[in-house]
Amino acid sequence: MASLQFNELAYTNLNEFIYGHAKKPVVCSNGMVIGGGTVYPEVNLTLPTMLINEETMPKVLSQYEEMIHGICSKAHELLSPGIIIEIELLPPCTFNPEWGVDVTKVVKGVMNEYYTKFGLKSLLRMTVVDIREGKTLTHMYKGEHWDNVIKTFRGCAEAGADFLAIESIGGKHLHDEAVMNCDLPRALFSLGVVGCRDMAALWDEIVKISAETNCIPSGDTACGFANTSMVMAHKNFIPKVFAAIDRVMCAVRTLVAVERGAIGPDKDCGYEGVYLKAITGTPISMEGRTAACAHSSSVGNIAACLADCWSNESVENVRLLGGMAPTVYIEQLIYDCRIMNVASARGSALEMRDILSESDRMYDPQAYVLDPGVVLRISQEIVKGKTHFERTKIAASATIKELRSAFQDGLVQLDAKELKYLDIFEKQLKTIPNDEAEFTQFMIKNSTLDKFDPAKYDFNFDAVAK
Amino acid sequence: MASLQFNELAYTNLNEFIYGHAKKPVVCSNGMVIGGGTVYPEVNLTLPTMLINEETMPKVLSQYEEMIHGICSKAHELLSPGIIIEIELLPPCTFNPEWGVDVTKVVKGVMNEYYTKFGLKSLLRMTVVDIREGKTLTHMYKGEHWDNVIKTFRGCAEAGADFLAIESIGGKHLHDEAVMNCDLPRALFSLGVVGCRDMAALWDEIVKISAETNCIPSGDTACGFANTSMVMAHKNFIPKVFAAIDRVMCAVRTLVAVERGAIGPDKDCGYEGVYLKAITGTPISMEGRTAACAHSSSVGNIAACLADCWSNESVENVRLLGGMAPTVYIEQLIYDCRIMNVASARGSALEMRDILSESDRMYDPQAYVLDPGVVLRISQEIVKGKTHFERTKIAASATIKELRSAFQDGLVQLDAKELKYLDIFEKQLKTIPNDEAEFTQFMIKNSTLDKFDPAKYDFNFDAVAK
Amino acid sequence: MFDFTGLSNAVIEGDNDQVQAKVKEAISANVDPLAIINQGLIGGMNVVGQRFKVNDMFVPEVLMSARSMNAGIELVKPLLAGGEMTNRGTVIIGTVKGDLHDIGKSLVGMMLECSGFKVIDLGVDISPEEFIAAIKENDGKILALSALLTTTMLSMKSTIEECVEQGMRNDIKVIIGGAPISQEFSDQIGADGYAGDAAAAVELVAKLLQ
Amino acid sequence: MFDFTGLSNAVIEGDNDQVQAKVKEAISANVDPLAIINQGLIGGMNVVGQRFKVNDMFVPEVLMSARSMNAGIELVKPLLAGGEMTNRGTVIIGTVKGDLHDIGKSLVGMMLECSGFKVIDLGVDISPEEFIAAIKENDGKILALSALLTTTMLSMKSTIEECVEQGMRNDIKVIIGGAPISQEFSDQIGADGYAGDAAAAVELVAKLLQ
Ligand SMILES: [Zn+2]
Ligand SMILES: [Zn+2]
Ligand SMILES: [Zn+2]
Repeated sequence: MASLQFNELAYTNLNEFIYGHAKKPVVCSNGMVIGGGTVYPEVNLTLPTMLINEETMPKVLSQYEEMIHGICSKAHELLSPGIIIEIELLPPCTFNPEWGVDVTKVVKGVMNEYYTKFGLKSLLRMTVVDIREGKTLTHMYKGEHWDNVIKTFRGCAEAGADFLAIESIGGKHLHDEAVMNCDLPRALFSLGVVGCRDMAALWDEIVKISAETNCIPSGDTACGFANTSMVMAHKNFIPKVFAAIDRVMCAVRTLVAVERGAIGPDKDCGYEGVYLKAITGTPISMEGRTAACAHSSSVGNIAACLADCWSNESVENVRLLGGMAPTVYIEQLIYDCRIMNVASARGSALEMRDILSESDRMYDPQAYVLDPGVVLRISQEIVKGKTHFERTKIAASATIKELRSAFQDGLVQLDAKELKYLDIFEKQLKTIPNDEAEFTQFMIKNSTLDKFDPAKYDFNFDAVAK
Repeated sequence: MASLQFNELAYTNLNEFIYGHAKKPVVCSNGMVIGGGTVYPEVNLTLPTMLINEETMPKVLSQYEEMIHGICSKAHELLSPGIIIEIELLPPCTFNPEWGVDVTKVVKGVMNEYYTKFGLKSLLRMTVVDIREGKTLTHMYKGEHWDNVIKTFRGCAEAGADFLAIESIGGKHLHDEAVMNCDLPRALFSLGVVGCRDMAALWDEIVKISAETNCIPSGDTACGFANTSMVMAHKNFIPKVFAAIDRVMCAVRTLVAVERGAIGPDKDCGYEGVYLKAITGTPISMEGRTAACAHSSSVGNIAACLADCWSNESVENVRLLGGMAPTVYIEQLIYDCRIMNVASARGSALEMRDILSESDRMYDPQAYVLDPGVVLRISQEIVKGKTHFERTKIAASATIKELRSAFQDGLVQLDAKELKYLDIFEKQLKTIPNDEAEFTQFMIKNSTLDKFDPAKYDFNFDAVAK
Repeated sequence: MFDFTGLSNAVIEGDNDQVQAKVKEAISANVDPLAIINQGLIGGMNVVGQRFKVNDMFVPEVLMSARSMNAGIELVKPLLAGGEMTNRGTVIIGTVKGDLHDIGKSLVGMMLECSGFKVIDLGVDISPEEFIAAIKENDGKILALSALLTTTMLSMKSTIEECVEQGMRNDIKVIIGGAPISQEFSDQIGADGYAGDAAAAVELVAKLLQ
Repeated sequence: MFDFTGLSNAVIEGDNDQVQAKVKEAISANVDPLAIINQGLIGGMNVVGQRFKVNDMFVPEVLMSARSMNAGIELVKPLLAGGEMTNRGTVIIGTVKGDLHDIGKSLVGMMLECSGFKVIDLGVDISPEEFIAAIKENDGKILALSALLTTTMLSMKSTIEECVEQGMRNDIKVIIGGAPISQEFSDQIGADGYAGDAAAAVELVAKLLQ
């Protein structure tokens, strides 16, 4: 399938690069426009402690029904101009596509009910879990795992999903190893070579299904990649600068979805979405302080600077004093969005954006690389690369350069250990040859089959060599 | 004891009436200044499902310890300039003052540990539960109930509490009846006559204990009063305008704490605190969107306009994906405060305040009466009253007038049923005589002893008649 | 046949005087006393219950209607033979030991009364023994327990256990509610059901008494 | 007496070449092979574990140290009589059935190895039967189960139940961890303990094996 080329940025003016507005807004059939000026809440929810199997499926479905009722009822009460609901399917609901379809039907049914009765506008993002790993995987693009992923996408789309999304994992095992060892070249191989190729194959299929089912191919996130680094850095297991560099490198991989036809909104947990927005103009979902229910964060406010949807990442259906947790979180998201949207209406959106950025930027390199100005500068470098490999490498070097000068200018705090690792990563980058084929050959030789088996990826070495 | 008189407002300039700044900041011994320019997070927490008794007390204490560890550790990690922790004691910990003292010791112990090890500044607000009700109550100011309340205050203060607070309930049963029947005169009697007298007696004692223990008498809230109305209105059980009027009437009662010597910060769940701040310059804690864990709200953002501390109201120690709920909520509060404080640092505090107000003001009369401009206007009327009775009556009539003109100007949405009740309440107010003694006599005659027993309050009818 | 519309409407309006006038009119017209109550008074009250449920009436209005209905019933009562008045079943309701929260529980009681159940409201801070005594004394069919604190909800469990010990667990259905309560907790402690609000409580009681 | 400081420091530095040089030096000096391992190599690794625990070292540094330690051990091994090498006990670790999360579990394994335990890491998506087989095969003393999904944590329960059925529950201590796991859940399913992070897991294992 044809691939779009993004060789210049969608934004040239920092003052246009802001939450709620995307250069290529996504216009939905119910009138909601993502990136058209309004930030919408996107609530994410999951099951409480319970098993999913044939027997428990009725209970599973009634859990989803209860959660969506609570959410829609609160959104109506608080006069939300519209909401997005994301369901990240759990593994059994992708291994058994019909279960994923049943979940979609139940969820969409309640959403439709609230639209009909109360006029509440809502959109459903179905995120299929990428089950292409584990002991029984035989191949990434054929066999049971692939077939179930594809069947689930099609089934969810036919059952009423508005957006299709995934957190794809091609090359993830290489990346896990890279994170544990802070091995930037290996991360680059995982993301810029293996991951980007996998994204192309996968997203061609998702875009095709979307076209056939009148659904919107929304986007991917590097959840299994940069978010692993983020969590590890948050626990002080690895340097924060690794996580920051890794985040920007992931942008090139996540961007492939759009190159193959995805149009957004990009998924919440992909903080690298800000780069996607800068380069392609695609609207994005982001998560920050109000996702503390799912994970602690060093980017609680700065993550909102460029958000077109604002999400809580994930919350279980447990009872809090104020009600069930998903209902509690849609309320918080709605109020968060009101602040941003009212600021826009008053002409203070830029000031609000800058407040959100200044809130966090200084304290963590992972926050610093989400600053809108920084995003535009680094993006400008990334698009100079001609291949995904080149772009990912540039992403890493440009981020290192940016962090170094930010530290010198007193714009970001980095302790001695972090600075030492900036040097280490710079040296690591220098060992990477300019020739992708040469690099690939080296990396494959130095990887075990359980981390990366080229055969399972139809990894055509000649194609790389070209 | 002497009573302070507040016959004019602490604020004459709307531009000075803003979050983080109070005319009479509270300077604490650890260097934190409440109302001195910085909004601090105030986290509130409670036990998960468990019994409190002699046997379970070790478990109870270890629950508190775990919660405070989680909170302090997160606050340190996120570089909070300081935090406030509020413990609302549960009934058994006031019925058994030594248990309340043990809780205080454990909590303060962990707070001290984080100050010593990491320099984390924190302040402890101990809120004693007002147990003066129930079948066994013999008298409001003597006997077992009163003695336990007083012992608990003293014990907590001696065990290290920085602030003493209470949500006192004198006259509450009258008010419950008033809410159920939307009976404004009865609410006025409960708040402006019985409640204010009870506050004076109770707060004289709390102020005395504070002076003797070098503790800060912080404040009271009308939680059992206006928050009952708020919850009832939120469920559409009573008109929202009742809850709005009731809220402003409660201000006169809550203010009595300051008249008797409390200096703040006033407690979070007393939204009427904004009137207290207007009239006395006392700093206040407020709760809004990030208290959705405890209750849904129509004032999620506007509640922050004038907040000097920002609270989550209450959250149980249950596990969410991102960690224990109290830890999750301190994170959210810290990020909320960063937004407000960074806006201040950038000179955008007023714009931020106005965004927060505009976010909610229009949609609910309860939100409208929290708008800073509205607060100053109504407060200006309230202070014209010479007695608590008069002031409470003025609070009601000024609020009705304000809501009516706001509706006419298109500044607040009120449906036909709400408007009808504005008329009803106006008529109810007109039936109230100007003479407090006459009014009191009438109300007592029309109340049953289970709702209000003058003897238990030492309610001296002659004193009223004077 | 007597037209009860006017009487029902007076109940819906909560117009005490009008209700009494219409009841007297019906009595003068020799209308069956039970019909006055069931079709006229309770008929009106059923509408009130429905309208409250869909947020079309406020609590004070419901209370006024209930008061006017009761005033009407008082006028008819002397004409009834003993024991002729029936209800849909007796509900014993109260807030459990250690908990002083009143209003939520009262609202549930009010709604149950509107729906034709007999309600014995024991108040707040009620021990298992007090609940048991009230069930016995009033031939209660439903025990409705309220709790608003995470630290008192376990008193619901003790109350249910007391029912078991007294050998009366099979004779009574136990329902629970309050802010910290969930269906899961209800299952855990072996209650017969959980209701999230007053309207749901009425439905639950009706279902359990079928 | 041989001075092990240089060797230990080389392990702490994760300097492979230096470790091998120092080990060879010690061997040439006829130092007791077990002392080279315990005092020199494992001694260094213990410092690494402590420093990691207080956030003074990163994971990649710990892994480098572990690799250099192992390289040193390989040099010494031929000098040891069979069975002479001991460890503090064997831990069987894995992510439970249906769950593919790998890294958290690997980190716990890494920290346990640093602390002198033998670790058998079965990987992810491990069935109760596979866990049981591994315990038997390796004489496991601790079974460490990981889960990151609310919908797979109940597999921990099935695994414990399988241990009971196989009559081996008393021979093994079961510890659990992962984002949705709490002490309460651990108590519920009858595990022997819960650890919130890798360092806590090491302490827990040490305590349970005392
Ligand atoms: Zn994700
Ligand atoms: Zn998500
Ligand atoms: Zn309160």
